[in-house]
Amino acid sequence: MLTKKFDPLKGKILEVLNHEGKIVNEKLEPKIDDDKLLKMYKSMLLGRIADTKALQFQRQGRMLTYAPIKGQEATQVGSMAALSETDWMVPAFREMAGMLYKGASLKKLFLYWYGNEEGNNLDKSLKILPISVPIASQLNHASGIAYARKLLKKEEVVAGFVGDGGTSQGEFHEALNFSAVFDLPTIFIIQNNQWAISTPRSSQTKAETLAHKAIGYGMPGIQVDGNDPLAMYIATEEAKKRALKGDGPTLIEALTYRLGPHTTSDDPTIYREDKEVSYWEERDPLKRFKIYLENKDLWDDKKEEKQRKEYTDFVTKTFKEIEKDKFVDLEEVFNYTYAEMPKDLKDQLDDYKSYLKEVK
Amino acid sequence: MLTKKFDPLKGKILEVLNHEGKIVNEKLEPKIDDDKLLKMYKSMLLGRIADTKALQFQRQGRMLTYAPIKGQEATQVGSMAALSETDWMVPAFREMAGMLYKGASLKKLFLYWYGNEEGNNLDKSLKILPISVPIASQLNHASGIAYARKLLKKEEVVAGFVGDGGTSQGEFHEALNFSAVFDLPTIFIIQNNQWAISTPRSSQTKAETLAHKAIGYGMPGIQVDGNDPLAMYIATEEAKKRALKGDGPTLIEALTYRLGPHTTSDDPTIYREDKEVSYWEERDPLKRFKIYLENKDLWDDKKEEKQRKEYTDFVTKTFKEIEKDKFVDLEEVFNYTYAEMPKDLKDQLDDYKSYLKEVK
Amino acid sequence: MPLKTILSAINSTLDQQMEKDDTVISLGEDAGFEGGVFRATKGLQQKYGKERSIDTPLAESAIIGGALGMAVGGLKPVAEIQFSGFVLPGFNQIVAHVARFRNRTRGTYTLPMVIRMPYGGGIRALEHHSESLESIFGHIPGLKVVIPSTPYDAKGLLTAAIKDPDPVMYFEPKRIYRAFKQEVPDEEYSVPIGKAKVLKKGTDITVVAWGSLVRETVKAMELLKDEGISVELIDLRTIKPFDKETIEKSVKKTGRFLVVHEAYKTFGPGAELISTVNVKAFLYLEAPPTRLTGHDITIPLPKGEHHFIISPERIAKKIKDVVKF
Amino acid sequence: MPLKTILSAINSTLDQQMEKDDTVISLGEDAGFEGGVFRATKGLQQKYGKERSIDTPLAESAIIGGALGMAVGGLKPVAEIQFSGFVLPGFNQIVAHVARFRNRTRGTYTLPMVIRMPYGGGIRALEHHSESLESIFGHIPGLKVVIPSTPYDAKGLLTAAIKDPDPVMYFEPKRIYRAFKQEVPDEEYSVPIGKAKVLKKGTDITVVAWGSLVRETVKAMELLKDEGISVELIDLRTIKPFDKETIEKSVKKTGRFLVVHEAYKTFGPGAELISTVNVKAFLYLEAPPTRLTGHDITIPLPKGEHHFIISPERIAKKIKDVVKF
Ligand SMILES: Cc1ncc(C[n+]2csc(CCOP(=O)(O)OP(=O)(O)O)c2C)c(N)n1
Ligand SMILES: Cc1ncc(C[n+]2csc(CCOP(=O)(O)OP(=O)(O)O)c2C)c(N)n1
Ligand SMILES: [Mg+2]
Ligand SMILES: [Mg+2]
Repeated sequence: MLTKKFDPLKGKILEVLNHEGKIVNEKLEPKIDDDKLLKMYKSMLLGRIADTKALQFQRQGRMLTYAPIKGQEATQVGSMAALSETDWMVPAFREMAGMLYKGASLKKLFLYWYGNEEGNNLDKSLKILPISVPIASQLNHASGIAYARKLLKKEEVVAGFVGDGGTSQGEFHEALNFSAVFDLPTIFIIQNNQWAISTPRSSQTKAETLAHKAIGYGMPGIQVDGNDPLAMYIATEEAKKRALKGDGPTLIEALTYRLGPHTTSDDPTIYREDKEVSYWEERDPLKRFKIYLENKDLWDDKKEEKQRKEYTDFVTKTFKEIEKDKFVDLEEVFNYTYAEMPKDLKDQLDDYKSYLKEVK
Repeated sequence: MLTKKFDPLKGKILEVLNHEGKIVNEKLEPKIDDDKLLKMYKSMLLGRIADTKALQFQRQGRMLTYAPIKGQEATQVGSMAALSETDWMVPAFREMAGMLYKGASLKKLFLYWYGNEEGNNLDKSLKILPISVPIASQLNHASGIAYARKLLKKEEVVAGFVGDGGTSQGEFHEALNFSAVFDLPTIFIIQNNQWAISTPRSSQTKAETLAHKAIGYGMPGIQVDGNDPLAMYIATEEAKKRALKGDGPTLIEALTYRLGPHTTSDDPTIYREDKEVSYWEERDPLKRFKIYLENKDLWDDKKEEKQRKEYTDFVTKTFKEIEKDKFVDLEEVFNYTYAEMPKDLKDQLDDYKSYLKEVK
Repeated sequence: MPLKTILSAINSTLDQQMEKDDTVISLGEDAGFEGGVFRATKGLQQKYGKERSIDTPLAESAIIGGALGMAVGGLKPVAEIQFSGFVLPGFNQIVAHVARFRNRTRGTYTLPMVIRMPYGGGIRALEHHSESLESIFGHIPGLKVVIPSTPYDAKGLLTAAIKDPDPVMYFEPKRIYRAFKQEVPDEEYSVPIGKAKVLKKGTDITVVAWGSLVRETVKAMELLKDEGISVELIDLRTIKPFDKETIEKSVKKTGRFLVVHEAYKTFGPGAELISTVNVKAFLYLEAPPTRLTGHDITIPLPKGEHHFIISPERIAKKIKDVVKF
Repeated sequence: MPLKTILSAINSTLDQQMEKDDTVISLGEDAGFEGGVFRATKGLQQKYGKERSIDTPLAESAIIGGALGMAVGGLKPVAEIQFSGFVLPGFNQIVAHVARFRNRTRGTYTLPMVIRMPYGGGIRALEHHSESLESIFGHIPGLKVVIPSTPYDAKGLLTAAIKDPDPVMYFEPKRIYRAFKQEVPDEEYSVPIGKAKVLKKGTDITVVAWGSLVRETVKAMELLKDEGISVELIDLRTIKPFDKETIEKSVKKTGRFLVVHEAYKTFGPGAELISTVNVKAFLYLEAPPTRLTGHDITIPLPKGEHHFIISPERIAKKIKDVVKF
């Protein structure tokens, strides 16, 4: 068992593909078919390009707040690739690449960052929950879904995401405990990107690693190189197996880094040093995965260039489309409060409509 | 260090005085002077007698809900005895014996169970916070006090109590993390009495022990025989030393048992077996402590009998006094909402007074 | 028809719904094996198993957030909070998520779930066991809030709440849990959410109450029976969305309005009802719409609780005052 | 006198209070080193050290419960919650403890503490960054709730809040954090908690607003300047306990009342003000006391927020409607 072999109490970290693109642990290299490997890489690349463009658009004042994912693509895609279509993803708010891998449309995802609830209206069959802003609260939803699917005898697992900062919240604790108590098929993935806005991981908790926290819930925990998509893949794969066997949840701490700002309204130069950023830039998940694919003859610079151009065009086109979609209809903002609009709310809507008519 | 020597990860439990009254670990026997030993025993005894009487009174319909402490006296008194007068106690609601040791008046404590806020109005110099009903929330107060006293350069520690059930709450998590992050002089004491109302410890968490939870906060944790006052004493003493050195909080899991019902409205026979209760009755903290004192020639049956009678009279007298004190004045229930009563609230009070006058 | 208390009506309704629909489940602290501290869920675990009548860890956010996830995952969870004072640690889940999931996802994810809890004072309880926080939840868009005052309505509203496609907060007036019995049909029926009930017709004053205060108001009317005041008594039953039409119709007839509640006065439920009456029947008002409420003080412990709890005498006096205005 | 925005007035007030009183401290997520996401606490850590300008872990219960403990331990903590939507995980601490400690201990333990947070919509923010929950806190006995609408009051109310022996919730209208500057004296001064301010005298209608809507109402009055309507504008400033006398006096003069708020309508703050006006000035009313409020829907994301946010035009129209009733 990986969680035994890479015991966080012994200071072990699971790595397969190192930052130079070399397999450092051959026995652990997963057998992923070529199509899937390419899909993984492409999702990471699309995520990266969308991220870059989003920041540009935002700087031009054309988009609202956006939470960049740059640097965290492997954590997200590596884990999601280990799941099936029937499995669930319960995101926080910085999981775009994982959502793309799981099939979310780029347009929807960015409709959200453009300030439209429609962006959360992902096709139900994708089994991706909406973005959750209140830190760590989504993990209780992950437990609940896992409970329901298990009771309904579905062979499904639920992956819940949270940040390093999120591990300080009470809801983190309650959710992990709940899942563990009922042996639920949940996989908790901490994207430890080292920062919670301006607060470094070291100020968040004295725990030696975030994986150590698993011990308090009697569940296995493991620290994984989160910039290594293969390590994330096998850690998640094992967690999934355990979950489906009825052996309960797993806590995966993915060591990664947020290369960009917290959100587009954040200036990270205030609180962190360039050399930290460059250290992690060398550990870029895309770089190493590209080398891996090249070594497998699945990828090359030409393909890369072509794909980048294609995605850049696609992203630009998508953003421009979104920009056209100007405002949300008045009815839309009232319609989804309840299945059926109560009379009083209908009256409020009608009042407001008559006001609009009058002032026109 | 005890927390190293009795590592919960290795299945170790700190014991000094076993249930037969024998010292099982001579090196660890604390040097407590005779007066203090007697004070400890007497507090336990007073607690036990008050507890017994309270249940009687309640059964006669003369008292409201009351949360019995029977069986948990050593956990409370052993730990409080290791602290100084200047240290703080932040109780949950089942710590009567500890509060008595620290100087709270029996009358005040039971005024509370008779339904009078005045029961929480303990002399400020005692440094005992009021009873806290919302499970685990008081632990954040413990952290805050510890923060303040440290900043104000006071050489004081804060002991925060919580039950085994309370470890599932988010606030448990947040408080421990907060104290650990700032190296606060806090001591967290879990009274693991095996049950949270009808919910057994095993349904509360999959953690191997509750002391394991310390690891998630990077603080030392230890499992202690909570029915052994000497073990509780030395564990707390060490935690206090560590706290005052600036080395931060400690988590003590006291293994004990609630011999009585959860509260006087609870019927434990519904959910637990007699033989479990008898197992723990053999491990009664008073029994073993009495033997220990007898072996030291500090106590004997005659003293016991005399003391029991004295306390029984004292408790009965106190309860009867409390019963005389009938209802709370109208002003009292309004007066403490703010330092100064806002005009509107004054109007509400006056209105109500005129109503009372009119109907008289 | 069997006679039931509010408590036994709740218990048998849960039983009936769990029997009829495998996706209905119950969860809460001590709510499984022992059937809850009030025994509202008694026998369910024995009948439907541990998986459908769940003893949870002691963690309200996990209960409510977990119930949300269960609803997303295809169940219809009925979560029990031990006392309404202990819903507070789960407040974030209710306000930030439960109330919003439908709107957040434009209807993709909906939450058929119920959060049940005993509420209100008058049972000589410890701190945090007596609060009436209905207006706080009523303020949050996306929630529905119901409060039965009779065994019949307890069943009908709970059935409606479980079948409702949206989350419903179901407050139980624990003071009258076992106060009286009423005939409750065995067959399934719903009391519609959003509809008040005129308990007694009258012409001089409209009095609105809910929960245990309905009973206290009936007692007040007894006290007034020789005074020649004709009271129209409305049991609000649903706090959000509440039934403006029934109130409007009544006040237009009586010209006088009194709302009685135990919740704190300021920014409390009565203020909303009064404001509504103002809009709907201003020109019909013969006296200022009035409220009789809990004082703006923390509800006292038992030795002072009588200063807070609203007696039939006070209600009677207030009715007279308003009629004489 | 220096010109300050609301934000800079808050910042310099914290600085002044921390300078004058060693027991005043500030804590919150990202509130130390970087000075908070809005920079309200900028420079404090650099000046007073990490121990007095604290970066906390990401945990609101710990921040608020911790602040309570600090107050018990002899400090005067000023806790920052990053956005009012994120106070919810700390709701239990506020309602179950902060509001009650004085009463629970019959005055032995008192809590001189402030909980600050930016609130309100209109800044094109993400979900949970725009709520207006003032009436929920106003409903809880033991809390005080203040909202400044100008830099001058921002300083005066914050000073008063820090010096108050009881806990004060201090809501900051972030939409106008930097909207305009005003002369703010350097010396220490307090604006009394519980006192509203008549911003403009008038005779036809009393309009009450607070926070960013004061400014919007002033704009509305501009729009109305040729209509011959004399508006009396009151900035409420304190939500709990609010200033009934000033409102009463005004409504007795004008006979008409409008309250404008962004908080949700039902069980919202306006209902309370209307009910108060009813009691205090019923016989003087020439039109039903009226409210213009946020709709009972979750405040929309930016692409729909304009349907929710209350414009000066809507306020102007409503004023006309009430005056013409
Ligand atoms: C309950 C709550 N408190 C505060 C915030 C404001 N906030 C948004 S993101 C964030 C930091 C999150 O850090 P982390 O969990 O490490 O995730 P990351 O942003 O690094 O992905 C904070 C404090 C929030 N969204 N929810
Ligand atoms: C937040 C909250 N939820 C529920 C309760 C109701 N309640 C009172 S005591 C208790 C069990 C506590 O168990 P534990 O922490 O083990 O303490 P013990 O009673 O055993 O001393 C519960 C659920 C409460 N007081 N507070
Ligand atoms: Mg982070
Ligand atoms: Mg216990």
